[in-house]
Amino acid sequence: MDFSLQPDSPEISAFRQEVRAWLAENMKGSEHLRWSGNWSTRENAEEYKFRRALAGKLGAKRWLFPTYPVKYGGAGMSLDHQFVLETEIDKYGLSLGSVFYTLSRLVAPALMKFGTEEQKAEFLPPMMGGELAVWQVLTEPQGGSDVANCQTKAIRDGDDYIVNGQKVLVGHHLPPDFLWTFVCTNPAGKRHENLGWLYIPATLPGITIQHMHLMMGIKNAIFFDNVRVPAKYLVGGENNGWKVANSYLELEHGGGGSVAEHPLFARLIAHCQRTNFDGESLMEDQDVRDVLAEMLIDLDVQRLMGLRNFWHRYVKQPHSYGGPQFLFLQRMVRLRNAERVQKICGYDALNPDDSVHEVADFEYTVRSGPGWLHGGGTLDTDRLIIARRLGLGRPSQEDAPTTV
Amino acid sequence: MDFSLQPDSPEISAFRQEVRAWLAENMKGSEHLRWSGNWSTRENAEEYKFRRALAGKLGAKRWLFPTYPVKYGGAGMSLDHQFVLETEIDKYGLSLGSVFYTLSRLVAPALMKFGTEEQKAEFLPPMMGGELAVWQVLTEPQGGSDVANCQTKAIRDGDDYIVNGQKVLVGHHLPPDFLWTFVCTNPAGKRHENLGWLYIPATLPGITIQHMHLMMGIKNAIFFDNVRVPAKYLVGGENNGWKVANSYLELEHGGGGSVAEHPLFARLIAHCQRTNFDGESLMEDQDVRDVLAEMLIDLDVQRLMGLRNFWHRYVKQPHSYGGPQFLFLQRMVRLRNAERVQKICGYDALNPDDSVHEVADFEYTVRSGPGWLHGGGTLDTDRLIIARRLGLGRPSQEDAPTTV
Amino acid sequence: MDLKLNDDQNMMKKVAADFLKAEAPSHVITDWYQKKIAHLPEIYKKTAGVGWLGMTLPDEFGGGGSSATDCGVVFEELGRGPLPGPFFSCGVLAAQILLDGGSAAQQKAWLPKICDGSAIVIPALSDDPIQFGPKSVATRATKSASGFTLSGTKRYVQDGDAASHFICAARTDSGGVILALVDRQAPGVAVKAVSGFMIGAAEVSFTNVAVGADALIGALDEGWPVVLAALTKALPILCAYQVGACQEIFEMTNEYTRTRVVFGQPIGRFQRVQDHCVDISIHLDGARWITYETLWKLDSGIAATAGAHQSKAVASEAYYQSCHFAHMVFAGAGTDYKHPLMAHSVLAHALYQYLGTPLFHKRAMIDAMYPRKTA
Amino acid sequence: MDLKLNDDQNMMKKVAADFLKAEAPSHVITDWYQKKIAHLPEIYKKTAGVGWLGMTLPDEFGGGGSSATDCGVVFEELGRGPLPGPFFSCGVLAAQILLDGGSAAQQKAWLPKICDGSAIVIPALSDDPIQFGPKSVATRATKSASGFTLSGTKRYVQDGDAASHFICAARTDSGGVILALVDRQAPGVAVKAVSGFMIGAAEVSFTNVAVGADALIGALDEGWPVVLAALTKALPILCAYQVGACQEIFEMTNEYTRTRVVFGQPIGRFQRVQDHCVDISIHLDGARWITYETLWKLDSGIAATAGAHQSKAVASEAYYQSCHFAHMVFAGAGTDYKHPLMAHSVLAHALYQYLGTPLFHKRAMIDAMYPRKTA
Repeated sequence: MDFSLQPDSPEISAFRQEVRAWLAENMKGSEHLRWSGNWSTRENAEEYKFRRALAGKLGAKRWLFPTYPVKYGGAGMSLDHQFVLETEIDKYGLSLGSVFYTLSRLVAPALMKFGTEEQKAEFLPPMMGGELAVWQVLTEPQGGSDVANCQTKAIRDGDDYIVNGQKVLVGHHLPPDFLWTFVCTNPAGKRHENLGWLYIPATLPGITIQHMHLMMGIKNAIFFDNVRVPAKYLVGGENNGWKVANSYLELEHGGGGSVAEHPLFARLIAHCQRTNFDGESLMEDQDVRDVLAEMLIDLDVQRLMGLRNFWHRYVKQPHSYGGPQFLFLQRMVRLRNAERVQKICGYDALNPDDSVHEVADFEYTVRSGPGWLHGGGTLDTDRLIIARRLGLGRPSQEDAPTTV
Repeated sequence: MDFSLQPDSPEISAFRQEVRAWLAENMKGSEHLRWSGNWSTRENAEEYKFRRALAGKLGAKRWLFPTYPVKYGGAGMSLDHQFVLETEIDKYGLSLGSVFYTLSRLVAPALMKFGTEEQKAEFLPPMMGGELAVWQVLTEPQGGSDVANCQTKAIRDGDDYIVNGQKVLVGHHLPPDFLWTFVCTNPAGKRHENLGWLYIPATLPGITIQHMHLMMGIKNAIFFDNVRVPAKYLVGGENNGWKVANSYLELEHGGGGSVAEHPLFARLIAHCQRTNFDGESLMEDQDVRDVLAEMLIDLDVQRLMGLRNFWHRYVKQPHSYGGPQFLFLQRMVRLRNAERVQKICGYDALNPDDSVHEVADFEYTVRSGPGWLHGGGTLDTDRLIIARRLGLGRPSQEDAPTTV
Repeated sequence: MDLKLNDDQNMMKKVAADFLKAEAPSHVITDWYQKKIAHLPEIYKKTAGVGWLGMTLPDEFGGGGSSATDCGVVFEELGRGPLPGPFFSCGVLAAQILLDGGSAAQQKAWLPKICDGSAIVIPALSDDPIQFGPKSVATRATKSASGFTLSGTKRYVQDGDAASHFICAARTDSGGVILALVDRQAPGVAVKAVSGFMIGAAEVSFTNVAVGADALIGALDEGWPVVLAALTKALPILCAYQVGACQEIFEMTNEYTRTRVVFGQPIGRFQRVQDHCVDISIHLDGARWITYETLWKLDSGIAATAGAHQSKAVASEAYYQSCHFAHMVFAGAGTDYKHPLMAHSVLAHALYQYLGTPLFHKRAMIDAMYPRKTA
Repeated sequence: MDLKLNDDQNMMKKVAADFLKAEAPSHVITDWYQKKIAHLPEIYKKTAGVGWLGMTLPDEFGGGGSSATDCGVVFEELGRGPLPGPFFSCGVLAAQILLDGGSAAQQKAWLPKICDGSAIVIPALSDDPIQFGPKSVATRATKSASGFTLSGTKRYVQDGDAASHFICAARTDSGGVILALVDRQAPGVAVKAVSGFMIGAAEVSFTNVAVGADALIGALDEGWPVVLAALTKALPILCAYQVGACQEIFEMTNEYTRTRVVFGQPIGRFQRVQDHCVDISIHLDGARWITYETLWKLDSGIAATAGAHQSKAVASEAYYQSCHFAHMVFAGAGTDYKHPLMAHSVLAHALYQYLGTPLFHKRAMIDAMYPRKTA
């Protein structure tokens, strides 16, 4: 086995130097924005602007989707190059996914697999160039975890679909360019055979976006009121949305894997080293050390499961239950870490004021513990999927869909 | 509210003095047998003999079933008298139930409610006199938690039932006088309407009892091979067994309540006070104190839930979900305490040798944590019943059966 | 033994429930919490009228002379709201500190004002954001000609912004702790709102604040034992408030399992959803019975120090965890600040810290029962 | 990055699986555990033939020169049994102690014997039943004319009864710890079986046992650092054994959810049963990947002390908890000593203690990463 994330062929070493220098240059002056617990931790314009700009610069270098074909905006590079990019940007607490403020990371692969040549040519270059903010728009108020029970209707009318319905709990504090969504294209059709995927310009008439103020920050409700979407934006063909979803959602559900180190632990160590109580550094306190030990174990297990899934994805042998297992663990670890941060920092853990300690993200960690118990499913649906993949109580095991 | 277990009318005070003196006299020389984690902790003849003899003596004084009618072997006393007896005997780590080595404590109430006058007259006096060891014989290898799926057949043949089948996981290391069991009296009948309760003399021809060596100690498999049981021993009438079960099992399933203090905590404190590591008593060790604090909280919650259920039972207002909630909690607390005892005592917690420390029961505590995760159901069926009693996902809540 | 409420208590419970229904129904409270409104002066005044401020104080001071259990019954209902305001911090804890440690003159001057709501006295004890206890008292009390000069910052004072006066814990030059009654309007006192994932806390700073010798509650350098004694009597009432909150969460969650339909059936038919509710039930009932047994001990003259610490550990943990389990059931909908669960979720995080975390109180419980040789 | 086993490792894995199938199938192992048979001399000898004793030792001593990962792969298969015997305690840990701390003469004398199974050297380190570590070394080593006289009792020595020799940790008059190689047949050495809810432990007492100066492994009073160094290399292999055990439990539990029918359907259709399996999966995979990453670090010359402690904490906890979750699924049937789960359940309790509990290793992990200023 080899857990090393640093391939060391001369060519790759040179590329790593190049990436490292480029990042150092382009991160200059924005070090304080290195990491947030999530896109929307801070909800300030400065961070948004910085990240979108960085995505654009990375995209211009074709480094956002390095292994994708050149003609679509990728660089046609090897998996080793992607490792380099992921691991180097991870040092800034970012990832190729999280610089975006968009879900292109999930959308582009699905377009690659299911899009027509025309769709690819139109959508992929600006997306891989980091120019677009795309939101995934999935959850409906009635459906909740049951995404197949989609009530947003898209009825064919000439060259358009007329879309009506509502989605909730999506996006963040600043508006998107495109929406990527599940619609019911055949209300009379059978479950799982009546759905379509649509790629919808966010500026079309009839779309209203309203902020929702949530525990984790701002998200949105989106209303579609007779929105005319060109039929050519249907991805994967008529009534084929569930198939698109299947390979696509596995990515969101943990199957994509990750090479990231979670920055929370290092930040907390730094905090404990510089904070005293009763004349002694918190790092010398046995209670604090015990909490840190538990946290480190959880984060290491999470890191390794992410790494495992990443590896399985890229050798094209999807891990059967690895995706939902990672997601389930991640939710539980986030919840436990929320409590741990409060145990270590006390009231300060509830306070996002930067002047208290440099780490605004601690407060985000506390509220995102319970806040992110759902999102792309719940603890309960994660376990439902794991059970199917393990074939518990069933004669056979369900395969993980091949991710895109 | 009044949580006091000591009623203090002059009559009751005098009775308490009498009980206290009687117990002091009759426990003399057997103090080392005061408490075991369970009937079968020690599995030695001395303890068995002592407990059976004590049950006989208590029975002779009509103190085993103090509130029951005199004609059946009770004393016709008040609930206050029963409190006195329960609380005084609890000081020896025993209870009116656990001195028995029998399940008469569950059987007698059911006989009182469902038995014919003839059955009561025959069975109750020796049972309330503490003379009989009665086993509950419920679980079948195939049915497991699904007790209604009873495969042991009892087919009417003249004045007898002919019983064939097998029960498992019952009793203890020394044989019973009677078996109290669920049988299928109408194999063609509908589920829940095809069952009967039988009271079976254990010495009838065709009954074979085989030891099973389990984590928690010795239990048994019982085989019925064309056993002829007089039909007059059917309790509750033809095909009425599920109704008997319903009110009866609530008692086993926590609804009976308890006034007991769990002796484990006090024993563990004593152990920590007399045990040193690195020159200091374990009681001075912060880790040990933290574990003890968690244990105390769990045991206090368990005690209070038992007290609540006891009170609800005796005021004849059964707590809707209290029985299975207590049982579920008890199983989880037992599991956590098993781990806690090992954390405090280390390897010694795995060692039942009396010479190591006086507390043979610690080792029993460790193995009964996982060992007693089932018995009268499982964690999973406990929660199933709680959910029904709470009416989760249902238009109405199921009542707890009135206990007997 | 009798584990039910008596008729009077059932009446008090109903009065409180009706009060909330009329003055502070759930959607209104939800809105207050979203707007971080932690004190409603008008409602606070009205509760004085119903006799909920200083409920356990003797008649002579304008109190209700109620038992701890009576008071717990009322606070349980308030917790269902959860009604925000300094009901506990002033009406129970500060009142108790003054009753236990105040001079006759102080009692006569302040307790009636607490009872009629004209003074809101708020304890400002710990300076440190992490730990509760005498070690975290860092505000200095320097001896002056007429008394003491106080300097320091209490980073998180629950209900600090509602205060008209503070009971400030401060450390003297000899290392002891004093309690001083300080007028919020006194020169050098500053109160700053604290934002974040909590409610009701404010930063209270004392900059060379002069207090007279008559401002001292309790003997010189013997302030902390006064706090401890008051906590034993007060904490179980705060716990009853948290029990009520858990009860409310339990009921709203159970109800949701009946009405919310996903995958074609009410979600309460799914075992996983059921188990979240079961977990709440255990936290709720554990907190309930530990709390009420402690209240009974207080009313019966039985030693209750360990029980009070135990109650706080169990009830704060129960509240915190019950919110988590409820979030598992409500999922996205429950994270919206428009949802009634959010008020609880935010408050539970603050009360987890308030007057000591569960770990602090577990240790205090064991220490009360089995004092350490080496202390 | 490459997270699969290589061809050689797959082969080793198959050889080990076949060995177990032939020599120690599950029902036979179950029977051994019920009878408390913790060492099978014939099987032990056979494993020497396959090269599993001293697998990681250099060729020159008769070892296999295998990587830590190779050795882990084999031990994972043994753990599936769980095959009893001093494979780890002697073949890995004692071998490593001698390799790290032994003189050239000692290595030459003992390592080949460990590899061919003719000597079974068992570390006897802690005296205390609770804690592991240098503080729990209480056996005295009194200076004698020719070396030392050892006196004391090691209450729980894993695989103690299988030993031909012991590596005894003892405390000298200066307070340091020495390691001494002691013949089991030496006058004053007594081995007593220990019964109870565990397997493989024996009480080993030393009553005025004379050892020569040449019996010392490592420098005078510098014995414990030798143990620590050896643990870093050895523990991950014990962890791999526990990972195999968890894997076996996971598979047998999953299979049972398919074949066991209650309430008219396979129990695996019940969400509660599914969740017990999910919980096992997390413990298993956590232990697996932490362990294999640490093995990879050892093979790659990357500092692995913290990782070794972390592995032991995680793998022992995983084994212990996986048994609990499996018991929730198997219920009554799984508590019968005739059921294969029981061997695991008993062993997991013993390994939880062996060479330090999870808490001990969590602290050692953090201490290795962030040394305390005050130590």
